[in-house]
Amino acid sequence: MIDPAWVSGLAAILFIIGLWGAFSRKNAIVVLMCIELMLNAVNLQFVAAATHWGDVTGWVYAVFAIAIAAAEVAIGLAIFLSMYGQHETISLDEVNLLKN
Amino acid sequence: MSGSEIIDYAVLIPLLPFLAFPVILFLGRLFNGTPTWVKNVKEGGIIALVVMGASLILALSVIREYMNKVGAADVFTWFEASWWNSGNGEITTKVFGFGVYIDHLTVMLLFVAAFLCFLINIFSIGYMNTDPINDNRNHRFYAEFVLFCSGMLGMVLADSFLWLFIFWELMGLCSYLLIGFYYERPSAAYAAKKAFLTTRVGDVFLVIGLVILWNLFGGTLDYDVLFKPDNIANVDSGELQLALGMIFIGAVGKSAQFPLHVWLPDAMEGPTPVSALIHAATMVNAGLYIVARMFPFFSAADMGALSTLAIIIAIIGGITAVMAALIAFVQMDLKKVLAYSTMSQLAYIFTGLGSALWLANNGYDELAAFAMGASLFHLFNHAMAKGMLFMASGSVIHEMHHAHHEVAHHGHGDDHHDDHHDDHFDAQSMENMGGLASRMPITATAMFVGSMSIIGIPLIGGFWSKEGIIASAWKVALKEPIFLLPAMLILIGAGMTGFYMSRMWFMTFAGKPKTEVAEHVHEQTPWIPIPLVVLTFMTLAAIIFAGMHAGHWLGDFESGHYTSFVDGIGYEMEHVFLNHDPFLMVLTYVAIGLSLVLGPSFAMALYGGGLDKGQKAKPWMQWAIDLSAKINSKSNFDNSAWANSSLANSLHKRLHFDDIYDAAMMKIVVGFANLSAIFDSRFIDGVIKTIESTSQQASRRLRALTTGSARDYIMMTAIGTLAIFMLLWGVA
Amino acid sequence: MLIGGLLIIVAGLMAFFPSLNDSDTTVDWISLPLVGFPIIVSCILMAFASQESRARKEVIAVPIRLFTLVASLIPLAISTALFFDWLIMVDWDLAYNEYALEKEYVWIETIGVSWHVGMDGLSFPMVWLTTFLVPITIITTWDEKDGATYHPLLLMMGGALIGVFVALDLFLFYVFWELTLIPMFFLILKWGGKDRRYAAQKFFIYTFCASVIMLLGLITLYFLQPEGSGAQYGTVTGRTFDMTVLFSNATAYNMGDNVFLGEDMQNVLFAMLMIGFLVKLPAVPFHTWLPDAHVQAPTGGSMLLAGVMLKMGAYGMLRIPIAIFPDAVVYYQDVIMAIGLISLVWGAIVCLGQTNLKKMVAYSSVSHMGVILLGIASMQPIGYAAALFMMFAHGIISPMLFAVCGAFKHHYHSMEIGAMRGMAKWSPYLAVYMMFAWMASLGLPLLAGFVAELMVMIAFWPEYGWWILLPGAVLAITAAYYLWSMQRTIFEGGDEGQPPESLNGETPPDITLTENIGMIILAIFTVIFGIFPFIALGMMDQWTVAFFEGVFNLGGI
Amino acid sequence: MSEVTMVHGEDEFDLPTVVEVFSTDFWKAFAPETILICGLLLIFIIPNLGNSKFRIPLTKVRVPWFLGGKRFKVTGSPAIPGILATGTLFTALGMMAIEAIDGNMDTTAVMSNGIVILQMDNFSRFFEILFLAAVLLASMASLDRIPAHTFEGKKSLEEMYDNRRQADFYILMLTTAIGMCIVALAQDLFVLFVGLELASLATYVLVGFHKESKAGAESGVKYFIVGSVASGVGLYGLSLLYLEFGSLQLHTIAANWADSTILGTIALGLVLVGFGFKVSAAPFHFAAPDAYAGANSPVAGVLATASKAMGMIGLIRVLLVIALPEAGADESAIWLYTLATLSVITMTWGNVAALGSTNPKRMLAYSSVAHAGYMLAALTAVGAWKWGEVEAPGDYAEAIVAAVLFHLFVLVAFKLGAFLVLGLLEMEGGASRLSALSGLARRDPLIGTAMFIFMLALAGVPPLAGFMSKFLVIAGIVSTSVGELWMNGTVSFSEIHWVWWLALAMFINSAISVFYYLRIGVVMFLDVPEEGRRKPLPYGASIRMAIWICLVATILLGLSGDTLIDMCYRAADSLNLA
Repeated sequence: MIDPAWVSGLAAILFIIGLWGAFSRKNAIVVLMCIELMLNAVNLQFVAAATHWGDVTGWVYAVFAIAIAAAEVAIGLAIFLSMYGQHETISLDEVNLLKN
Repeated sequence: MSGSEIIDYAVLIPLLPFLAFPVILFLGRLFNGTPTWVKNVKEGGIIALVVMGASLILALSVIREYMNKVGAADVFTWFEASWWNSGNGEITTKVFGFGVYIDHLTVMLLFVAAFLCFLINIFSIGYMNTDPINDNRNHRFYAEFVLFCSGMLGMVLADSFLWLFIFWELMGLCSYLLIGFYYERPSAAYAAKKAFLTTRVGDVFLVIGLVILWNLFGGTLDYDVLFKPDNIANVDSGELQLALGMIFIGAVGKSAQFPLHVWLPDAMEGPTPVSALIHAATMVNAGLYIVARMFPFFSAADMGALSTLAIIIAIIGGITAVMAALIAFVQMDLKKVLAYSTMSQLAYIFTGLGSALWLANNGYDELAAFAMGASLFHLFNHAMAKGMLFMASGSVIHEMHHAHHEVAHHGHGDDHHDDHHDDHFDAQSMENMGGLASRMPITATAMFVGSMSIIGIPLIGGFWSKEGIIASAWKVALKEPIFLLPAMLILIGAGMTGFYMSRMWFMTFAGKPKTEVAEHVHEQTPWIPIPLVVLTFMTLAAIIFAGMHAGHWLGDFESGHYTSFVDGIGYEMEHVFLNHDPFLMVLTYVAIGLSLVLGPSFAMALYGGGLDKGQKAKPWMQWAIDLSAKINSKSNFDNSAWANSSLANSLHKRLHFDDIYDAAMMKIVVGFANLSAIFDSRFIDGVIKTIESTSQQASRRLRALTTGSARDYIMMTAIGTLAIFMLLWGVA
Repeated sequence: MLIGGLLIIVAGLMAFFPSLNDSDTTVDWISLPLVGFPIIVSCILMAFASQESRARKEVIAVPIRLFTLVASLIPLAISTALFFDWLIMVDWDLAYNEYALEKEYVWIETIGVSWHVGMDGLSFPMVWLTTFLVPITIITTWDEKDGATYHPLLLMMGGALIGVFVALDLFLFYVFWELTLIPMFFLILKWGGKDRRYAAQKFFIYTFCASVIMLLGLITLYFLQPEGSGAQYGTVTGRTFDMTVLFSNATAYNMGDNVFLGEDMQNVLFAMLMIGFLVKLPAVPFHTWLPDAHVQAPTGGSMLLAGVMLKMGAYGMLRIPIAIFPDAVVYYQDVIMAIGLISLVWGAIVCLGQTNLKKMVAYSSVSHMGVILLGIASMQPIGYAAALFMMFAHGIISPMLFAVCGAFKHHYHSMEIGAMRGMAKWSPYLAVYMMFAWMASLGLPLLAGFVAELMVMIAFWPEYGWWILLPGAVLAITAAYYLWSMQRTIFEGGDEGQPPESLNGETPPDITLTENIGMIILAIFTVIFGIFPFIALGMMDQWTVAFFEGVFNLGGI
Repeated sequence: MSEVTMVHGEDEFDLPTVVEVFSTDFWKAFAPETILICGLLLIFIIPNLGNSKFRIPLTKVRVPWFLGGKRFKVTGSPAIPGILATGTLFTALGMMAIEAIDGNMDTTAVMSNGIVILQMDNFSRFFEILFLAAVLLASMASLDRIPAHTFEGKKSLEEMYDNRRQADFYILMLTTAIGMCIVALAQDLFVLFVGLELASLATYVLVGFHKESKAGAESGVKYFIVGSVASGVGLYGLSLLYLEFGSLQLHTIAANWADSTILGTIALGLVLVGFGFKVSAAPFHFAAPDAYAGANSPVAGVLATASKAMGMIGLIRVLLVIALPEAGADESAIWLYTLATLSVITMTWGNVAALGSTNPKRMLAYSSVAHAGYMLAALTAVGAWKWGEVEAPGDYAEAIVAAVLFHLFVLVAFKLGAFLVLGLLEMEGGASRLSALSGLARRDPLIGTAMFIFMLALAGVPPLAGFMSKFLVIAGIVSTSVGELWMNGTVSFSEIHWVWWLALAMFINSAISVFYYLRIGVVMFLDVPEEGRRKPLPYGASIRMAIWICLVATILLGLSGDTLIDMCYRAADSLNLA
């Protein structure tokens, strides 16, 4: 069995990649994917920790987290759609009417 | 003091005029222009006259009662305040009250003030109410006039330096109002401001002096406490000298002595009764009064501890005496000559007081008493004479106005009142007068007598006191060499007095009329001659007062009294021109010679001359006119070199004092003030404004970070996360 | 009829005399009649007026004004009755930390806040002054536009100011302290001059900034007090905002060589509290809000601002920091003196450089407020009494100064010195009032301002000696700028006078009847308190003696 | 009241009554929340009621089914969802309030498999009341703000849009409320986060609700993206906590916190970010101004009040319940400097940025950032006290927490009130320029005065609620910094704890803030209304009513906050800090 520490490390790397991607990419969809990556890191972490502790709650947490991620994707895509309807772009840099 | 004595009513003397002030003002506002008000009440003049008469009667009864003793009465408590004594840690409540205090000094000044105020009031009714320029505002004059009198009377009667100061300031206010009576004239406005401000500078020092005194004497300014020799001996005489010095600066301002003398000549912008009031009867005497009040300090303080101050007083007096006389040489304005003469004569009194104080402080009590007496007697004589002179000059000016009006009326035939302001005829300039002796006999007589009194013609008025002052000064000079300076100066001044007073009289009354107007002058205004006549007799009666040993009584009323007229005259004579000390005796005759012979002779030579054909003055003046005509024609004295010299030039400019003060005020003080105002708004307020603008700028910068791009926001979140890690890590 | 009604009210109040000074009295003469009533009435009137249309507003302005005037006369009647009570009937001989008409109600019990009001020799003159000035202000500015809200705001201002003076609870004090800002803010904002937007905000923010620092000091002080139990103490904090408790704690602790809270803490807290008060006073260099506020404020606002609001600063100083931290006062004595002298001299000098009449008068207020600081720095009962009397006298004189400025502006549409010459010709009444007010302000004897200046100088000398030349010089400078401005307005102008250009050739009018009434009342009282200063000074002296005995442990004990 | 004090002194607390999920006691205890869920379901169902019939299969019998078909006139009215939502919220709030206002609540914990999921106590009830009050006011206001049009006469596109979205809007509102309630009740950090996500997801949609406008769509996107990242970071922190402690139960973590490794600290930092976004602490606040500006005003008001309070619950739970060092430990909490720095940066940033802002909604957003800073400062002070030296450290902590709760509560009154006034202005056009407010006092004196009073309250001018709250917060900070020094008799200034300077920073900041709050007043009272805004304001009975409620609360809670302070103290007490 893989040592949970390795999994945690992977989760950490995934998380950092996700975070990095979130502010380095312009495309809203890609950013959303990065956020999903972060949430996936969370899931991985939960699962690893649950294994580490031998505690079933962690798996439950992971399932919940997946559900949250799914809801987030659904809502996010809907919001992006409406943004596209108005701004006709999904580049986050170009959507900057509101500032200062 | 028991309740029924007259002194309990003494407070009414200043109170009546004080209360009359609002009454006249209010009634005047109400009835202005109605026939009754103008004709019967003389626009308030009668009310003022009644009030002043009542005050005079009261004053006379008080004087009669208290001729030879000290009286005091508490009238009311102004306020109380508590004082913490750091020495014993106790808090005591001090009373700032008003009361009446009467001694010889009070009595003398009370008489002068009440008497002259009454006479000037009579004069004013004649002078003010017949001048069309005063239409509809005479009630203001009378209201301010009574307030002024109230100030003077109150100051004299007050029982503490505090209330002395309060009335003193009241007079300052009234002089401001009265000098600025013709408010529409810029020159009057300027003169009023100048008078108030200059005296205010002195007053500031006076207040400081009083504050020091208050602290020195453990919390009181009452004469009762201050004049107790024990109390005086207990205080630090160094600080006492400083306090008295400060008070003296106040007196310098009020009595228009060098270097705060600049306001007085300008104060002639006021109506002539005001000039008479300020420069003769009241205000300028206040300064003398307060210096005379210091006498007990000098006699009770440590021997010689206060002599520096006495010397300073005398020197200031000496300098002013000569300086004012010099400037008076070149004045052409009748009233200005009198103004400078006032300055000069007051300076004499200051020198005399300085001598008296020096003598008192150095243990020469007898001599001090005489010097004091002489000084105060001179104050009396000068007040009477100068009051008369001013009223006489007022009479001249008034009649000149009338005459000018008549001439102008005949000349143009159509116009009414307006024209006599428009053309620039100066009714006060002596260059427009001449030969009035026959046309205005009463006025000329009064002026004649007054001038003689001021010059010090033997046996008339000022002679008795003036020679006494000179003698006293020299007596000190023999003991204290530095006193030679003032003594010498006033000796020279005696001769100069003789010159400028004679010059004034001869230019005005002798010779031929210099203008057409002067030919038409004649005495016609009612009320005006009354005070002139009264005062002529008062001036001539100085010998009687001398006989009543006024000089001695004023100086030292507690010791022995001379019982007979002869004794009195003898005492005065002895000190005046029959001095035991041969040096002093010679000196006296030099002084008499200077003032009697040299001064008038020069004046006659330069300005004398006979009257028109057919005009004849009264016999007691005619001889002088004839004499002057003779001297004038005999001498070939040419003074044009003098008249055009740079000295004369600067004398015309009053020795540049006004220019220097104006420059100092406008350039330095106002300049600094303007700079300060700029500094205040640019820098002090600028700091606030900078804070404001900086924060706005910071706000702009900070909001620029909110770029509008969601990516940047995420980046900031990430950076924030990192920062939190750093901070946590730093602590852990 | 109005006057008759008032007389009846006063007479009715007189009937209560014997019970008025009784601290057990069941009648609360302060809370509702003096504080609550004006504020509530004005709120109702303004709410009422705000619902009317623009056209109707002009119509209802007259009854609202009248009503406001009557409403403002009621507190005046009460406080005057109390004044007479003090003067004639009973001697309110109060020791330190004793108050007349004291009333206490629990307000916010969790943190120990109570509605605690009472008056002593420090506050009572100011309360009377406020009740006196509000109707005067209303009368003087009778013609102000939009009177339906203007006059109620003045009334509200009065209520809030009285609240400051009667509060015996730190929290309550602060609440009223800030409440006074709001009506004044609106007075400047809506009725002010051209730069009113800037001036109103500056006024509000500047003083607010200072008072929050003061509040921090108060809160720190609150928590440094010992815990206690009792009705005044907070149920959860265990501390109290009650000033009387605070004072008695401090006094008890300060006895002997002890120092309440320790010297270091005293000095810090004292400085924090003083900042708030010094800005309000205002003292140089915190004064720059004042000229802006005054120049822009409407006449009524200026009158109350200069008349009472500035005194809040001096009142607060004497009421709180000085009473609690006597050792800090000694520690900072020279600093206070220096600030006072700087204010005095700087204010006067800047006055001399002004060309705007109102600005000059505003700076003269700065100068006069410096006198109060000198009185405090003198550490003499007479100096403190002088500070109190200065507050009182300046409270009567400065409204008159501003009333004159306001009338000048109102009738001649200009504020420049020298725009008009020979005012005495056109407008004799205004000229007389101007001269009177100016003379009173420059400290002419027998007018109210002189007494305080004299007393301060007397108290000043033993502590600071020849520095007295500076206040002396200021006396002369004050005379200089006042005389200078009079020379260029009242005097001169030749026989025809010189009306200001801003009138475009119209004949300058004299002042209106209401302005005349307002100013003459002020003038009369200036004279009354100048000739009979003991009326007010008596209680002030009593208070200072009690204060010195209680706070500084001096004198009788 | 006196009882409560006694409880502090004796340092004892009630043991919770434990109930199982869905047991009878559970329903009793959670009746208000149940009503909310029922209301939510009703909004789903009632607007869809119609005359449709259901044919029983294989028969010709048609049974009325009522769902779908032609809608009934009453139930089909577009106004129904709003009324339903408001009514539901009102009922739930009423039930809670009656329970909570006087008397100590029983503490009820919900257990499932040995895990305490939810706990009902004074603290959670207090916040529930707060959330429901905020959402209730917002939904009341929205009744007019998003007006429901009857379908008679002409139909404009906008009206169509409005009507179509009525149900959506109020469903989201209620969802937000439910999510927030879960946050308040949660005893498990993960449950707390689930609730947070529930509320957040609903608010993302609410913010972007005006998808017809560019600003609406944009604000939704930004708020969503940044919010998701923040919650992702927070969740990751939770997973690390779980890794460290093996449980996300609050009490378990709190008990083991003292032994935690560096991992715990890292996790704490990450969780701070997650909640920091919710309270809009700098530098996580960037999306907030944009979101407020794009959202419609009542929603922005909810974000600024309820949503912030939700974040605050998280912070209190994490920092004060979990990470607070034990009483008697000699050190201060490890997050002390972090939070102090954060608080000063936040309040200064918020105020300075607001100084020059010309959009009233953005200005209010920045001001809400500043208020977050104040509350963070207060929380810092709780951690600051050297717990070993005072007799009853819990009292100090409690005082500050109570002050924070008070502040959060009264924010609902005046901050939401201010947003509602802007909402009233939005009914006749935008409210995103300062000039929109110009002349408001002249157009409608009462509304103008109300707005001015809200501004004064925000600035902290007595005697309004805003002053009381700021006062209490500062008093709390000062009381911890001063502690029991008074017992020494003499105190040196250097003995006072440095958190005192946070109080000074707060004061300086609130002094700065006066500038921009006052500017609103100046604009309202001085300026001339802009073109097109000369007429009187639109009427809007319910939004006005909501504004009046806010106004009355602002004034009353300032004049006499005793009841609320008591409530806050009880709530803080039930955290059992000590």
